[in-house]
Amino acid sequence: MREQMPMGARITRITEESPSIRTFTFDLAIPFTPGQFVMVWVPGVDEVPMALSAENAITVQRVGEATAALFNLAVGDQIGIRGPFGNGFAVTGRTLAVGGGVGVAPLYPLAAAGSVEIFLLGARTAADLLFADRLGEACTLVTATDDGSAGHHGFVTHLLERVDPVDFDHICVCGPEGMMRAVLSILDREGCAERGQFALHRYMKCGIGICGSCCIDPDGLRVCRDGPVFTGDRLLASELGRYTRDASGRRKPL
Amino acid sequence: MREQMPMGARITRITEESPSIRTFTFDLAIPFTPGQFVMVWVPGVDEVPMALSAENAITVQRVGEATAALFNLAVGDQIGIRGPFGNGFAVTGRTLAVGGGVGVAPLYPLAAAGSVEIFLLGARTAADLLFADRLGEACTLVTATDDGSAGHHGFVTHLLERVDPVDFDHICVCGPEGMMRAVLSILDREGCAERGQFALHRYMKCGIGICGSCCIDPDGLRVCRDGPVFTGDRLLASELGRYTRDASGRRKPL
Amino acid sequence: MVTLKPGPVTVGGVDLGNHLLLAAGVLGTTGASLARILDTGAGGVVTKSIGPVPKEGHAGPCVVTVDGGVLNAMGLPNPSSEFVQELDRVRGRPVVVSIFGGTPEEFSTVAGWFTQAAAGFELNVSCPHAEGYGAALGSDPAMIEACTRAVSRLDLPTWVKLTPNVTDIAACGRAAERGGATAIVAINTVRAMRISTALRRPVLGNRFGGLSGPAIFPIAVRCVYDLYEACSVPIVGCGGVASADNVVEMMMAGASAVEIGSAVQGDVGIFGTIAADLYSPDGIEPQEIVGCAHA
Amino acid sequence: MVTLKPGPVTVGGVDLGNHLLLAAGVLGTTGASLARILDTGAGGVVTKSIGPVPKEGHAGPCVVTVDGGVLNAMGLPNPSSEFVQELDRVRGRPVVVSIFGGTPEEFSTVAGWFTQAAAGFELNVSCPHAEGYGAALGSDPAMIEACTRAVSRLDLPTWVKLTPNVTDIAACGRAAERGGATAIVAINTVRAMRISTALRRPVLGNRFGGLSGPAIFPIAVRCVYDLYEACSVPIVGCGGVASADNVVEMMMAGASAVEIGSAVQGDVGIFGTIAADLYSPDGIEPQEIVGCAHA
Ligand SMILES: Cc1cc2nc3c(=O)[nH]c(=O)nc-3n(C[C@H](O)[C@H](O)[C@H](O)COP(=O)(O)OP(=O)(O)OC[C@H]3O[C@@H](n4cnc5c(N)ncnc54)[C@H](O)[C@@H]3O)c2cc1C
Ligand SMILES: Cc1cc2nc3c(=O)[nH]c(=O)nc-3n(C[C@H](O)[C@H](O)[C@H](O)COP(=O)(O)OP(=O)(O)OC[C@H]3O[C@@H](n4cnc5c(N)ncnc54)[C@H](O)[C@@H]3O)c2cc1C
Ligand SMILES: Cc1cc2nc3c(=O)[nH]c(=O)nc-3n(C[C@H](O)[C@H](O)[C@H](O)COP(=O)(O)O)c2cc1C
Ligand SMILES: Cc1cc2nc3c(=O)[nH]c(=O)nc-3n(C[C@H](O)[C@H](O)[C@H](O)COP(=O)(O)O)c2cc1C
Ligand code: FES
Ligand code: FES
Repeated sequence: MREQMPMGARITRITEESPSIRTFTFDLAIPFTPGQFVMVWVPGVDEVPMALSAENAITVQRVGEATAALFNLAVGDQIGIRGPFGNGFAVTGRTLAVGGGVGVAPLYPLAAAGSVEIFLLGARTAADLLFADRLGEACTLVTATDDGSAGHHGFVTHLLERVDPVDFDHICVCGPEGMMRAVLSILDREGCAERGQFALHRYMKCGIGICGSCCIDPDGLRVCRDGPVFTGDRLLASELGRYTRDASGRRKPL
Repeated sequence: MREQMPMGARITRITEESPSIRTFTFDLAIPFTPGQFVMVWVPGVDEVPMALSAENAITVQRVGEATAALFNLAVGDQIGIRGPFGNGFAVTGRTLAVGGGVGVAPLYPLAAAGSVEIFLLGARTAADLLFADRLGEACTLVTATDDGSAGHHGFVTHLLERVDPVDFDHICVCGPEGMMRAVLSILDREGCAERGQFALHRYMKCGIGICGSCCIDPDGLRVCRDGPVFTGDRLLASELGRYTRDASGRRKPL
Repeated sequence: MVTLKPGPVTVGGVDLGNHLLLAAGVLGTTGASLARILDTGAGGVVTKSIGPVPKEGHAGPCVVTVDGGVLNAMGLPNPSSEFVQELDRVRGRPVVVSIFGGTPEEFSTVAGWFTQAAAGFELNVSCPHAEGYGAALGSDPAMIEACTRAVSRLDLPTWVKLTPNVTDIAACGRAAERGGATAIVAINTVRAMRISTALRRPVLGNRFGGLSGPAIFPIAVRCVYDLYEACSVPIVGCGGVASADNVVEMMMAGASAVEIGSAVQGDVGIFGTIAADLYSPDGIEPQEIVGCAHA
Repeated sequence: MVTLKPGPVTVGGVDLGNHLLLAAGVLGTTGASLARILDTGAGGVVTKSIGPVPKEGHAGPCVVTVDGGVLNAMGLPNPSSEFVQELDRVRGRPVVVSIFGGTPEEFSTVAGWFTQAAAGFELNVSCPHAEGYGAALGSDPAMIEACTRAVSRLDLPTWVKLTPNVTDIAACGRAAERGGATAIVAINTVRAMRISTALRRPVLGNRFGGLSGPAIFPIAVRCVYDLYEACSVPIVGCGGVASADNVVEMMMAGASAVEIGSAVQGDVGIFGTIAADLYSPDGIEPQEIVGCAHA
């Protein structure tokens, strides 16, 4: 077994992306495939999974203890990084991206690499539209907000009615679980579930496929290792959008 | 650290070379440089160092417990082999070999490979001249016996007076310690000690350069790892021919 | 290499499809995951250790890979009684339920939940990093005996998993046997720690944890060998097994079956991989090699 | 990586050239070999363990390399009192003489031979594979205390080397401290065994032995960390150290110096190699990192 202790990473820049989302740039470049994630160790607090939004950055939404502790760090502070882990997106032809909330983080480097043709971007309000400026430069950007403060007034899934998913070889998706299930249903209806690539979130403790905390029903796939990106056909019968499991392994309805 | 457990080797042939020397051929081919040795495990008895006399054979003189136990084995029996260990001979140009007793074992594969021009071979009596036939085919063979029963009557070192060591790029030597010291003295006298390559014997327990049982004075060189082959210049001031150490590390005069 | 004749095997009262089981706490949190491992060639599976109340486990990092092994301090996260429903998915299959508690009574309470769902129990008296549980009990032979007795009374196969972090593991094995163990499992992880030199603090959230993987294989073989001399119930070898040859070696040391955990990290299909190497129709009778290195 | 300011250091009463010592029993059988290691950059050396009578050691195989480590059962071969003359070669240099015995009296007899030649003693109460010696004594705190006292009375620095093969190494450390130890060395090898599946028998002549090398590094770090919390004398870390970063990690766990054994297998010049990475003129004060992971 190859040693993979957390690497020490010093924060070099903190960018406020929205009121609740910040990008932490650090002094470490991690070669990665967009969609791959790292385990981020906030010393003395916890270690949590975060997609790489660049080879030297993570983009974090503040939701609880570990993310709050991250938000308390300043430039010059150190965190620990293990990874990259997981498979990442695999695209070759025409690619549509669908991102919601902080789920845009793993999709952004895909777009930045020029691999995305159209990006459907959603958020609650205009202020929460993540990476909108830079995405607009990298590809065709179509936005939606729940409150109508920017772009389409409504869910990002509605935007999917405007483009024909069947025109694309890949539909890469990351966002809130309900949104991902809704996208999957649309793809399934259009008969192209297998073109969907969904980046999932589950409770992760090891990141390397041994502890079992991130396994999804009914196939026992490990989100950290077999995923986090799965094609839609493998998720049709899955727990996605229905329930998840907490740190103890108990099921929580979504 | 790379795992190197003893390999199981089944004896496929036992050749009686002389009343006290037998070659054990086994079903395992070990890529090696002539002069390298293996640790031979006689199950239930001991593990002892033996030069490879071929990639699948050792040639053993019966001297004590482990070698006697080896002599009690039959074709089909299993031994364990670790190795090859040590450096082996390094020859490029004209090579003279000087072998005495069972010390011929590591020199034979050098000659068999066509690397030896002249081989000076010594033993107590004609019956003990090891590999004489095959050496005669591989190179120019000159023999000596202590009792005069074959070749020159006297020590193999006397034969060195007939060839001029300075004509050779390498003088590869293995045999009883007194003989090796005598050869070294001659080379030193001729001013070419550094052309001598002496395959030493010391008490060996690990074979991999960590236990220290085979270290020689005054430089603490490890015969198993830095050797067993040393050039003569590195041995001039050494314990060679003067004393050795037993299994406990106590010095024993030679 | 030796190959074995394939076929079902019964170890300590549990009927297994072959000699290879998934070790406790590795990919054993959901029924689906256990089913997956059974489907890829395991002869049996041991679940995540289940305790008297739900536990979230230690703060992260919980796992790091180190030279030749895995270091973990999960802290026994588990859904407690809710785990019963997970096992619907693997009903009737060779599932050993790993349980833990802080007292003999807690062991028996937890075991009671699973009497319908379990092919047998494995008592975790050996986790080295859960305060008040695991090895906190398992280094005291009297406590091992009491916990074992509390569960073996239920008349289901009762395996007891021991810690190597004791002066005398044979004494622990004998205690389990006295308590009615039908098999002994050896070993749990070896007490260990790593420090991040970059961050100047222990790398695990719990500071210390347990070492598993190839690094501990020689330690596990030694424990199995010692227990085989000391005990008469079957022994299940665990610790660092990663190849068919390792399985054979464990069996020669005295194991009637083996558990495999960390090796799923390199290959989640490790059970199928090993089974393909280990078994062949013209293989020898497995019983022939169990303990043969003691001859 | 952290680098340290170079310079001499005193640990447990012994003056060393740097923080790196050769571990006992590794290339320590002759004065010439000890001198060679000192010349290649070690700040001190510990000799082969010397006992009351000459011993040939166990029958071979005595050593095999395994995945991530070395397994050995040398059986404490040693020339006994004749070793005194070997030390002429290294007179005045930082040589710690490792000694063993079966009783406190034997410890004190052996130590007595070396009062002129030794910069200090290291008591081997921890070899896991020598019947009646080593760990046979070293798992009993009272015996550790008695042996330590028997040697510390001679008023030379007295280091005590502990075995990890106990339930509670901190209790052993405290016992050594009570007996007058000036430093504690942790750890000796971890009890282990391998079996040759080809030959169907334990591979070591002595059947079982001790594991060293990278495989045990996390175990050693853990022991050092525990001892640092339990004891107030300096700790010398030993077990699996193979790089400058490992040295730093051991020091952060609480070690004031480290011993290195198995790593000479890959590179006999390992001391020079590590020293070149570890020390630099603008490095920090070593004392700053000793035990810093306890903060
Ligand atoms: C593969 C993957 C990539 C992710 N990428 C990003 C990202 O780029 N940006 C981002 O902001 N968030 C990302 N997340 C989610 C992020 O891990 C959680 O928001 C974070 O762990 C919350 O930690 P906390 O202590 O602040 O929250 P807590 O108060 O501990 O919990 C709040 C919620 O966060 C989730 N969570 C907590 N701990 C974990 C954990 N160890 N593993 C998974 N989920 C957890 C749970 O749903 C929990 O209910 C990703 C998650 C996964 C699995
Ligand atoms: C590098 C090397 C290559 C060798 N090659 C050959 C060879 O090709 N053929 C051959 O017949 N002999 C060879 N020997 C010598 C051989 O190892 C000994 O003859 C053998 O170990 C004797 O073992 P025993 O138990 O029969 O004798 P014992 O009764 O144990 O001892 C007799 C003498 O053999 C020597 N010896 C014993 N054990 C060892 C040991 N572990 N290491 C080194 N010497 C030992 C000692 O000098 C001892 O006094 C070689 C030795 C070395 C170091
Ligand atoms: C991530 C992880 C979690 C573990 N959880 C448990 C557990 O809950 N109960 C238990 O008895 N052992 C647990 N163990 C120990 C394993 O079951 C096993 O004894 C140990 O890992 C040695 O086997 P291996 O080297 O094959 O992994 C765990 C091990 C790991 C690596
Ligand atoms: C071949 C060998 C011989 C050893 N002999 C001794 C010994 O005589 N006395 C002792 O206290 N420790 C002895 N040890 C243990 C080492 O000193 C050290 O504690 C152990 O090897 C761990 O360190 P390492 O991983 O750096 O090798 C020996 C170890 C090896 C590998
Ligand atoms: S987080 Fe442990 S298996 Fe996925
Ligand atoms: S035999 Fe051990 S160092 Fe040479």
